[in-house]
Amino acid sequence: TDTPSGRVFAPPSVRRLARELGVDIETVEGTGPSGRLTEGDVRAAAESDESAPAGTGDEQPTE
Amino acid sequence: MVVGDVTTGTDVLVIGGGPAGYAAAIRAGQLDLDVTLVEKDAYGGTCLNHGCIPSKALITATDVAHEARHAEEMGIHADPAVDMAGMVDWKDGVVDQLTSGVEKLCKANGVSLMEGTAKFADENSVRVSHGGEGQGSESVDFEHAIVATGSRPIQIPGFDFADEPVLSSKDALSLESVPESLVIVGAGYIGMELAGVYAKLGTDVTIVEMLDEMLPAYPDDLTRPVAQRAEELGIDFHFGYSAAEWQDLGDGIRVVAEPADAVASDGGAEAVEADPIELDTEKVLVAVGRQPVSDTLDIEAAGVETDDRGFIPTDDRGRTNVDHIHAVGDVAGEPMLAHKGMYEGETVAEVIAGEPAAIDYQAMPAVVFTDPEIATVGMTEDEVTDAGFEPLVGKFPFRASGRALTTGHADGFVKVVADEESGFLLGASVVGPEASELLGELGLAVELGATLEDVSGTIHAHPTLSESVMEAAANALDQAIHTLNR
Amino acid sequence: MVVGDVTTGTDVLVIGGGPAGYAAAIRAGQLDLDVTLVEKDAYGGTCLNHGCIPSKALITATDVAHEARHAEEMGIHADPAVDMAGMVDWKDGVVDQLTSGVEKLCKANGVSLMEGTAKFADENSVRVSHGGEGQGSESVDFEHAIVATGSRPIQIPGFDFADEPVLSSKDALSLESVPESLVIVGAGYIGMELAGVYAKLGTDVTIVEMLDEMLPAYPDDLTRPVAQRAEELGIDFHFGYSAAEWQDLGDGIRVVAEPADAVASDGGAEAVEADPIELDTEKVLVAVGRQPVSDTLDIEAAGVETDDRGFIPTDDRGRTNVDHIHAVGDVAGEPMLAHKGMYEGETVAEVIAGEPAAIDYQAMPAVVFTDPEIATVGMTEDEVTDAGFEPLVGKFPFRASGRALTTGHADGFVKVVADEESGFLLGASVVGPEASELLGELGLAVELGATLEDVSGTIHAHPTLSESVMEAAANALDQAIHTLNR
Ligand SMILES: Cc1cc2nc3c(=O)[nH]c(=O)nc-3n(C[C@H](O)[C@H](O)[C@H](O)COP(=O)(O)OP(=O)(O)OC[C@H]3O[C@@H](n4cnc5c(N)ncnc54)[C@H](O)[C@@H]3O)c2cc1C
Ligand SMILES: Cc1cc2nc3c(=O)[nH]c(=O)nc-3n(C[C@H](O)[C@H](O)[C@H](O)COP(=O)(O)OP(=O)(O)OC[C@H]3O[C@@H](n4cnc5c(N)ncnc54)[C@H](O)[C@@H]3O)c2cc1C
Repeated sequence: TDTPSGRVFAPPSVRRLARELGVDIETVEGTGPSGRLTEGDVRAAAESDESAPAGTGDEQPTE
Repeated sequence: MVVGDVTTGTDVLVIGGGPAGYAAAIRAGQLDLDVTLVEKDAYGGTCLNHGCIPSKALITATDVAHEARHAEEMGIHADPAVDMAGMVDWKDGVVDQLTSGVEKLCKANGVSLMEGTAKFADENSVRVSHGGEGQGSESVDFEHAIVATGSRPIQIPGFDFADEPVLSSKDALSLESVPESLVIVGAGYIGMELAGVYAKLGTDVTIVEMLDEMLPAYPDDLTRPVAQRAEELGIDFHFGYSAAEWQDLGDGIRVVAEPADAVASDGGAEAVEADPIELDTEKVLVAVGRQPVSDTLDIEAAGVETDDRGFIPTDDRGRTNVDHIHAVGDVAGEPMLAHKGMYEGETVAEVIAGEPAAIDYQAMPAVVFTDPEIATVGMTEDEVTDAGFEPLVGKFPFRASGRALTTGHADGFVKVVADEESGFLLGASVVGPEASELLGELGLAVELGATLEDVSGTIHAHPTLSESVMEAAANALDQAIHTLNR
Repeated sequence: MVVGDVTTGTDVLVIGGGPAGYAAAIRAGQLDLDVTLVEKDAYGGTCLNHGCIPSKALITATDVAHEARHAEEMGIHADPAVDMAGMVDWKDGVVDQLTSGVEKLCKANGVSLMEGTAKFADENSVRVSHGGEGQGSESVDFEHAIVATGSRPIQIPGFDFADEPVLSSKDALSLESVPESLVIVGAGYIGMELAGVYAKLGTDVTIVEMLDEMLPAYPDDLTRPVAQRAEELGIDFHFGYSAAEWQDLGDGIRVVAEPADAVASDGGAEAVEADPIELDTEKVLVAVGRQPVSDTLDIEAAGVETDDRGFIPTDDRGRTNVDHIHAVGDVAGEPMLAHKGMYEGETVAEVIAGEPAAIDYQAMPAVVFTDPEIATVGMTEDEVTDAGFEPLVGKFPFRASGRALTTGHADGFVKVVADEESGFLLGASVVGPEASELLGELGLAVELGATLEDVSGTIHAHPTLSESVMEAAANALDQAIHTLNR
């Protein structure tokens, strides 16, 4: 979030979970080493209103 | 579902059975999609048949002979004889094993295989014409298509691959005898890899390159050990020249190269005002790059757009401008590398199956299998700066690695670049022994968002080259044990 | 601070200049501690002088010759001659380069070097006697001591390393000519590594092992490819026998081995009620294990306790029962591996400097440099179960790896074990080409708490052996592309 380039440091499993839960990882504060995003951070964000507006859990392409 | 006797239907149609296409098809099959893969030529595509695999087979085999021939220092005295036809046979055996493996894996994962050339009829069907006369054609309707038609070598004016002395990379991987001399046009990775193979086989190799350095995609510190080895191998270079034509001399050919405009015009290079050069040789290999195969499948009929170089632009779900038609692999753009294609293929299959997948990676590795190998992943130091980070660099030279010394190969180094503030590893490069394999750990570190401390604090087995990864990270933190910290 | 002319003082005294000791000293120097390293013999210890490095040098060099000799399949015909003295010279050169490097690194990091044998006088001083007659001795006072005296090969009754035909591993790394025949007592990693070297040099190798299998520390699936290669190399095994004595035959020796009680008594092995065997051979190498060097430094004088095997027990800060005396490396216990010693050495230096360091790792790697190599890290499947996790296993055979096939070495596999619920990677093992290097990534993954998805979702360069790591992780998730999922 705070990185100069806006890059978020999170492993693939966490980034995928964020897509699954409809969480925009750029808005989440990481609690891992040096601010790395964890699975817990994403789950917590999904439960809080501002980062996971209801009904946006579906990140699938429109067919 | 068969509609009529000449129309087949499939949920997912994959066009092209190279790494990108077969990975897409296999993953689609695993996800229980109804998937059909059309391939016009050979399963495994360029990579398995005329690219990655055959080139690495020849590189490794020639190295076995070369190593033994140059091991006097180690007390080993050998004068290996290489039977080129035998080597190529062995290489073909490896390729066959892998391509038949791909076919089996496709079937085992429920992929329907169809041989033939696909052309779009409209945005929901292709016409597949089967090879050979009178074998006819059929229509295939699809819900989703994945275009994975790959790339082909670029031809340059004056050099026609149909002419016997003019080799494409594909031809150069299947010669029956070792040429006495070889001119290679292009000092990119394919040209440089093959230059090493033939120089080690005893061919007199001369490289003509338009730009003023080899492997222009890579920084100087990485190419320097390769340039030095090339010199030891007796490879000659003519930078700043472009090959113009060839002449038949009866007993061999003459390649004529002109000073390259690109270089001459900036006034700085050796070639300014220079005369053309004439290089007498047995064969000439043209390896100046590859272009996407998007012009032979009537893609306009489906309304899919290509860019001015012929690549098919896609978004982070691998979708073209037509939502249900995806493109993956070489045809979808740079970097034209097999693993990039496989990753895209798998991802797109997941996207089609409705999984939360996206083309979303931090770490794209690339390897040049020269001697020594060059391997890079993530950002370069400059990219780190451009992205607004403060770069923190760590380096470990292989001459300080016990393992490297025990192999007789201690050129090169491991270099890591991190963000100074957070310590996150952003990129890494390696030139030296097993660079290609060391990249595995470095890629994982960048992808996971590992910090320098994570890498330097992980115990690495002794004696291994992989300790150099740990030491490079430690060096950035002024904590390396086996090299001086600045 | 020099107290009088025969007493020196130092904040940190390191006894022993092997990997554990020199790593401790260098890190202590980096942390601005006043540090003195005492070494009685050669910097670099066992590892650099008589262990890791010379063994790997001979393994790699003999492989260069062996590979070339057996590459007909690849179209390469060679009959390399090996000049053993030349090979040993080269190996000695590698060792010299590294040991003098260690000396330089110590100095550059501010470590005071002292040559001599240290013995504790009390819990705050040692007496260091300098080698050679009349060179005297001196007292060194210390605030903290780090014992890093390493280990030595175990002798067995009837076999005295002082006798010329009886070799220790150290002797076996410096022979002047290739023995015609060699009996090796012990099929542990040192015996098996050297068996490979000599078998490839043409020696007739016979192994006598008390237990009923080779490399008893490793599970069968990992040793099977090694057993098979050993058979191809013509190595003979006698399991369930222990070497009892040797007789001089004038022209060679006879080694007598008796059925091993351990095996005979459980009633299950071939050796029950068997007669002794007699093996006529040129030399015998005894490689039955190593024991800590804790009995020659008057450690009792400092009040430091050892266990019944002679190891010095330590806590997670590397402290012995005497708080300001630490022990690291082989003398501090299993696993007796160089990287474990270096890690402990560095950690203890940090502890002494007041850093928040501890001996606290998830992933301890181990490598056996046999043909093919075996490499393990983290937990085994059984350990995962015992720890209360539900193991989820993924495997990828090298015969499905394109890169492995292009090297002609496709035996073995990569295996990963994860916790089924969380997906966290808990351990991994590899047997096959470059197993030692692939371990780098696997170790990082376990240490960082990476999940199967993280590893399988990281792009790996094609074609590399490291793709097998990714595929093994994917296989556990039923998502491997290049091997069948269960
Ligand atoms: C000499 C050489 C060495 C290389 N070495 C490496 C390396 O070490 N590592 C690496 O990552 N990359 C390497 N590459 C690049 C690599 O081969 C490509 O990136 C890779 O093959 C791209 O995969 P793809 O599936 O996109 O396309 P391709 O492998 O090109 O496959 C495309 C397939 O589509 C088929 N096809 C095309 N049009 C149609 C149609 N209309 N109907 C049906 N089928 C069709 C073709 O027959 C082909 O089989 C190398 C390339 C060369 C030439
Ligand atoms: C053939 C062989 C192959 C091996 N291969 C590997 C391998 O591939 N990988 C691996 O990890 N490990 C390997 N090992 C094991 C490895 O060598 C040891 O684990 C490692 O050397 C232990 O390091 P250390 O510093 O604890 O002790 P050592 O290396 O044994 O060093 C101890 C030092 O202390 C000195 N010393 C002892 N007493 C005194 C005293 N009183 N005063 C002053 N100095 C003293 C000794 O002279 C010696 O230099 C191998 C061992 C052998 C024998």
